[in-house]
Amino acid sequence: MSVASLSDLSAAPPTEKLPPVRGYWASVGNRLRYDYLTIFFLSVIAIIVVLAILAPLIAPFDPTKSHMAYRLKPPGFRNFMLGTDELGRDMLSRLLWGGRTSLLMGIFPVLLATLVGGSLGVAAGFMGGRTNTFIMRTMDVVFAFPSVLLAVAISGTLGGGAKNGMLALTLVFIPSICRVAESATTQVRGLDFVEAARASGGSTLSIVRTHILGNVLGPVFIFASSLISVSILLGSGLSFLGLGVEPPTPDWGLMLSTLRAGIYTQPLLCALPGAAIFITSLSFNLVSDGLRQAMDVKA
Amino acid sequence: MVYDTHALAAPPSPASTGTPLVEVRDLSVEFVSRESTTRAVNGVSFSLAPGEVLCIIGESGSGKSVTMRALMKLHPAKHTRISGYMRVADHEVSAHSEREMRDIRGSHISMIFQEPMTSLDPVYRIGDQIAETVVHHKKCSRADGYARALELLKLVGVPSPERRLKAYPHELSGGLRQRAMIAVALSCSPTLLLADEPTTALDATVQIQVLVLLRRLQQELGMAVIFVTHDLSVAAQIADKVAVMYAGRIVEYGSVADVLQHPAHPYTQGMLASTVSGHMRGQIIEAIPGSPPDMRVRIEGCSFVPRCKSVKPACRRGTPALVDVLQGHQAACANFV
Amino acid sequence: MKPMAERDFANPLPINTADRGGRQQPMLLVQSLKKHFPVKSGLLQRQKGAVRAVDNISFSVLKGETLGIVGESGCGKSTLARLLMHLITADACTLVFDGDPVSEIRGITLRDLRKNMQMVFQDSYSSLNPRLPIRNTIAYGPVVHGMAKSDAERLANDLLNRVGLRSEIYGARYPHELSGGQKQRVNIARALALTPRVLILDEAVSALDKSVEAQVLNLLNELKRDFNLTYLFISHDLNVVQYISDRVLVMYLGQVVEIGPVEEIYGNPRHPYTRALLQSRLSMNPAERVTEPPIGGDPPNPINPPSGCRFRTRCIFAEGVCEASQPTLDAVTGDRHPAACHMTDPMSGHTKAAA
Amino acid sequence: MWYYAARRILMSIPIALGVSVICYTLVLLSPGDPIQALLPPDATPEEVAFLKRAYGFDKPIPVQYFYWLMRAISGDLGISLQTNRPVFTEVMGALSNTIVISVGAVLLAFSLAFALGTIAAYNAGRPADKIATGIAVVGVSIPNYWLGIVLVIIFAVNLGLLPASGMGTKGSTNFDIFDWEQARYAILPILTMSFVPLGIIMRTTRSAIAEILNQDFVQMLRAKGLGPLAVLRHATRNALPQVLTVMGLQLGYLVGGSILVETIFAWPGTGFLMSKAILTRDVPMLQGAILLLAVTFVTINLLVDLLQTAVDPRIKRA
Repeated sequence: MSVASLSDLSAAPPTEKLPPVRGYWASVGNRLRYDYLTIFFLSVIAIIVVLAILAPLIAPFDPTKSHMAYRLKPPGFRNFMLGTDELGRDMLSRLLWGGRTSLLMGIFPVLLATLVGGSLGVAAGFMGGRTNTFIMRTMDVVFAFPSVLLAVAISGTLGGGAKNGMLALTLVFIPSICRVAESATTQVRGLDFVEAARASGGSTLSIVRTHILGNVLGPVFIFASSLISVSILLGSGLSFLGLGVEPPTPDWGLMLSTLRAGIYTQPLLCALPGAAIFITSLSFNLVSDGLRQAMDVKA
Repeated sequence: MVYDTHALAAPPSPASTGTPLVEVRDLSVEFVSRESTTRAVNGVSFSLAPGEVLCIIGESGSGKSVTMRALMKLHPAKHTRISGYMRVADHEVSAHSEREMRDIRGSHISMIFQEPMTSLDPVYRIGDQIAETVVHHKKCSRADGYARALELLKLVGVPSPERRLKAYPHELSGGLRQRAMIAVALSCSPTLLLADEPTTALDATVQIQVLVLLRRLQQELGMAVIFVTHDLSVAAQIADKVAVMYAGRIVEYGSVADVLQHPAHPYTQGMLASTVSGHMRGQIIEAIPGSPPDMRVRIEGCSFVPRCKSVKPACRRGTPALVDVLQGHQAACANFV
Repeated sequence: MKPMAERDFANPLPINTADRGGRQQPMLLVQSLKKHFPVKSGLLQRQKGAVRAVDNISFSVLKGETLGIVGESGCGKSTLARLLMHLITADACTLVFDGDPVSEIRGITLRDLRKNMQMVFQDSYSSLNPRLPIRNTIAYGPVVHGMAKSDAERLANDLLNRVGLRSEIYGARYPHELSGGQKQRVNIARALALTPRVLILDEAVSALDKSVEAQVLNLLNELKRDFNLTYLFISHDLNVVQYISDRVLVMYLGQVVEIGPVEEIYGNPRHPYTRALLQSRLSMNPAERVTEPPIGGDPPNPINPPSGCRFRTRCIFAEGVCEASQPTLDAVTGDRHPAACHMTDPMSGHTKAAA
Repeated sequence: MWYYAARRILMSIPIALGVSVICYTLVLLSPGDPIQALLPPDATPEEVAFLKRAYGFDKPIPVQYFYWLMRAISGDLGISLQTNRPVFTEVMGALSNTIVISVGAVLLAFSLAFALGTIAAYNAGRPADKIATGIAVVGVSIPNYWLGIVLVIIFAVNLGLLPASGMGTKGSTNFDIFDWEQARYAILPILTMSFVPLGIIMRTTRSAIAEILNQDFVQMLRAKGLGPLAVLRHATRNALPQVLTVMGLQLGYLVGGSILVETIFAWPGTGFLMSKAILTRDVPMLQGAILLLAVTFVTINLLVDLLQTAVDPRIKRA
């Protein structure tokens, strides 16, 4: 028995072939590799981002320079590949430059809100009790405003401008991210491995860092990625109402609003910025869905 | 404790007519996904006389539940490949369409599950869930369905049945829920009852109540039962015949007394040896080493080889077939060929 | 069946030998442990009752023994484990660890208690962190207690080897790549990493297949001897408890109904509930079939349990006295096999009370 | 259950109070002196001081808030700077118009989304599912202020079938949705508004039903011999509470967030009102509209929660 003992104990026979070790993120990446739809839209986003970054280099005209003689011209008119707007500015250049503001309005508020809302949510979820009640009830109050209304209310009273607009969007997203983080944390906190870590004498901070964050970041990340598209829509909506970016800075929402006057003469021009918003928002949505599916690995 | 030593000698029943009620030949079930193919059941054959109780014993992943669900064609058609011949009474299940199966399920063949909490619809009353089945199969009125439901709750020994008819599943205790599920299954007097570990989730004192109830109902109603379990002592309590499954195959088959008291296959012997009892105190249990094989990998030869203590060269050559060890007691092991 | 063999190891792991009170000093002394979970309802969420999960429990655990704790679901055995580990706070309790009162000014601190007492959870999807390689999971405890990371990882490797998982193959793996039995070995290794003297095993083998359960039980027996451990073994499986325990404690609805040496409990049960529980075990012999269930009904809801003896609603011997007064466990002092039943107390007034 | 309902109603009071605090704070933070708006530019310091006292602006802020809250509860939300009429009457008048198109949009979206979501869940992974989820993702990705414009271009400008904007000659005071001449004006706004809730309700329905179809009791239902329709009946009944919650939220979002669509269609609802108030910096009007809309949103959520307790037997805590 003494010789055979170790092999008896061994949970796996030595002949067994084991698949390679693969961590969670590696297996997510592996699943994404075969999701062609997500890869396609991920590359669409990449192209939009690159175009927006390179706008100063590739835009054929100054986006704010008016050509008063050529107002509301159709695509392909002279050198204006996509036509001109109501002040005779080059549509293509404005679309390229507008992408910068729209993407910024889409991504920055979500990032900031994830940081703030995520930390609040993890804190509320892990501490529980009074801290939880205080944080979550405060969030409920902010949550009691429909998101469009809250964004309009904040930037409407504070006054327009890109900065106030982004601040408004950040405040709009904090409560929902906080809720997601809180519920994920509360769920993880009750699991046996967290109990085991507490039984090992781990401090709060060390447990959160080693055991909670890794399990909470996933759901928060998925949720936040789905908000980018909402943020783009809302941000452009604010500009559309005159509450976001101020003219003459090019922005898709603002372009849509000013081109509305021309729908009877050049309906296609008005469709362009809207289509840009739509495609960007759709791509972010589909990539977020793809991520959600890839990250839904049963452990 | 009262022992009924006559229970074993009991059911000669219609079995003497010769034709078995259930016949399964060479059943295989594979689950196909993009990444892999899981060969859950590999060529299972057995038959069952009317009024007989067959226990399929095996550990998790041995294919015992899959076999049973295949008999009812409950697996989602999209990812499942089923081959082989299955017949229950005069219904050739293997040839039936989904629509034809719907008439058989719940009437000729019915099934009870392991978890009564999750197996009953949480937002419908117990009475509705029983009556629904009766109305569906017997095409009777809802009032008749409810009358039958009340009758059934009495039959399965639910106290104050009138009140329980109106209860939601979460308002009942675990034992009562399991009784309610049995009532659903018996509502159309099936000739074959499939039971998937129906007592595993219950407490010991409740488990025995349900086992005694099931055996009483089986004898009173003359049903045949296929009972899936991982617990050898549950099988000892209820089975006439026993089939031991390992890695998707039946490795031993015979009467309950033969298999449990004179196990032939090394796996069955190992299972019995590793089942703990009090008089082993202070001794090392003769555990089967290792763990069951990964069903996604095709194995050459006997799939028990990596864990077996008596391996011969022949074991690695081909899959052993079930052969008679004694009259009516078969084992699939190269040692008996 | 082979006798237990003596073995020596390639990796001698540290054994905690910090014995303070000597052999006779109980390892763990639990007095009047109580935990009620409030049940709130109504308009203002006033407390309307309580789940009496653990209701005034006292017992001791001797050095080097295995104390088995049995009972049905909802009897409070898992709450008991978490209370002992101080994972939930008790309403009332005196806990003495090897002569040192816990969490008092002059006693042993909670941190030290947790170093000396560890817990193995039931194997479930939640017992291991899915985002952490198992080596890091095992090394976590020692690192928290100040061990250098590289030393902790070496220790984790040694422990993995010791529980039968080759560290070079399994160390870097994630829990979802392991089978149930392998995960449970990791859970055990994690508990051992702090070189505890007491292990609380909460349904540690219940979710495993029989053949794997046997392997883990063997492992537990070996580890107990090699690391000089004391076990609290919580399970609903009477056979397993009988196999592994030296003494057994039977719980019903948050209370201890009987406690005693294993042969006494199994050979000569004194409480009707223990008898019913033992009779509910199924025989492996098909010729011995039970025709009459030993008791009927489910265990009652632990919210507002029955008055007097909690078992009386299911007990065939229940009389007026059982409803009127609650039997106590220490009816006969100095008894090494007490039972909380009026029938065991000659003074109780129960007609069947032993004279 | 009644206790639960009463508790739920009590719980919404602090939320409503919190909402009022936020509304009040927003105005405090807004640039410019509120007094300035009420005064002629050449007012003397005495006149300024008099008005400050008259409006209570000399008191500490919590006291001012308390006065304001008391006035708000009694329905006094101040006077619009633009129209010189009470804000309360203006907003309430507009609210009914908003509710007409919001309810229309939610009913349209809900019936379509629930059906599509159920079909998608039942055919998970098949083409029907992919088409339905495709529609849903387009619904949530499309900027509805742009969709509105596109619909106007198609149906009003090119085809001339429907009016492009406004509410018709009879105006906003007594709008009758059952009169075709008037209902025509509501069609494009309702259609535009229904896209987002369509996508969201459908996603929720699909995931809720798909999850339920994976549960054990569905195996049991199939083992009882029930056909797909009966199984789906059980599944939808189980999914209903969850879907109702989302539907209620969407209705609230539409009532509160109709500003973009109403601006495009010049539909005289609360959103249009707010849009005008923003342009003219009519702060009392903006504040009053925000407060009333948020309170409406809280009320709708409350009603939906109460409805949920009625349809879900599992919520029965005494």
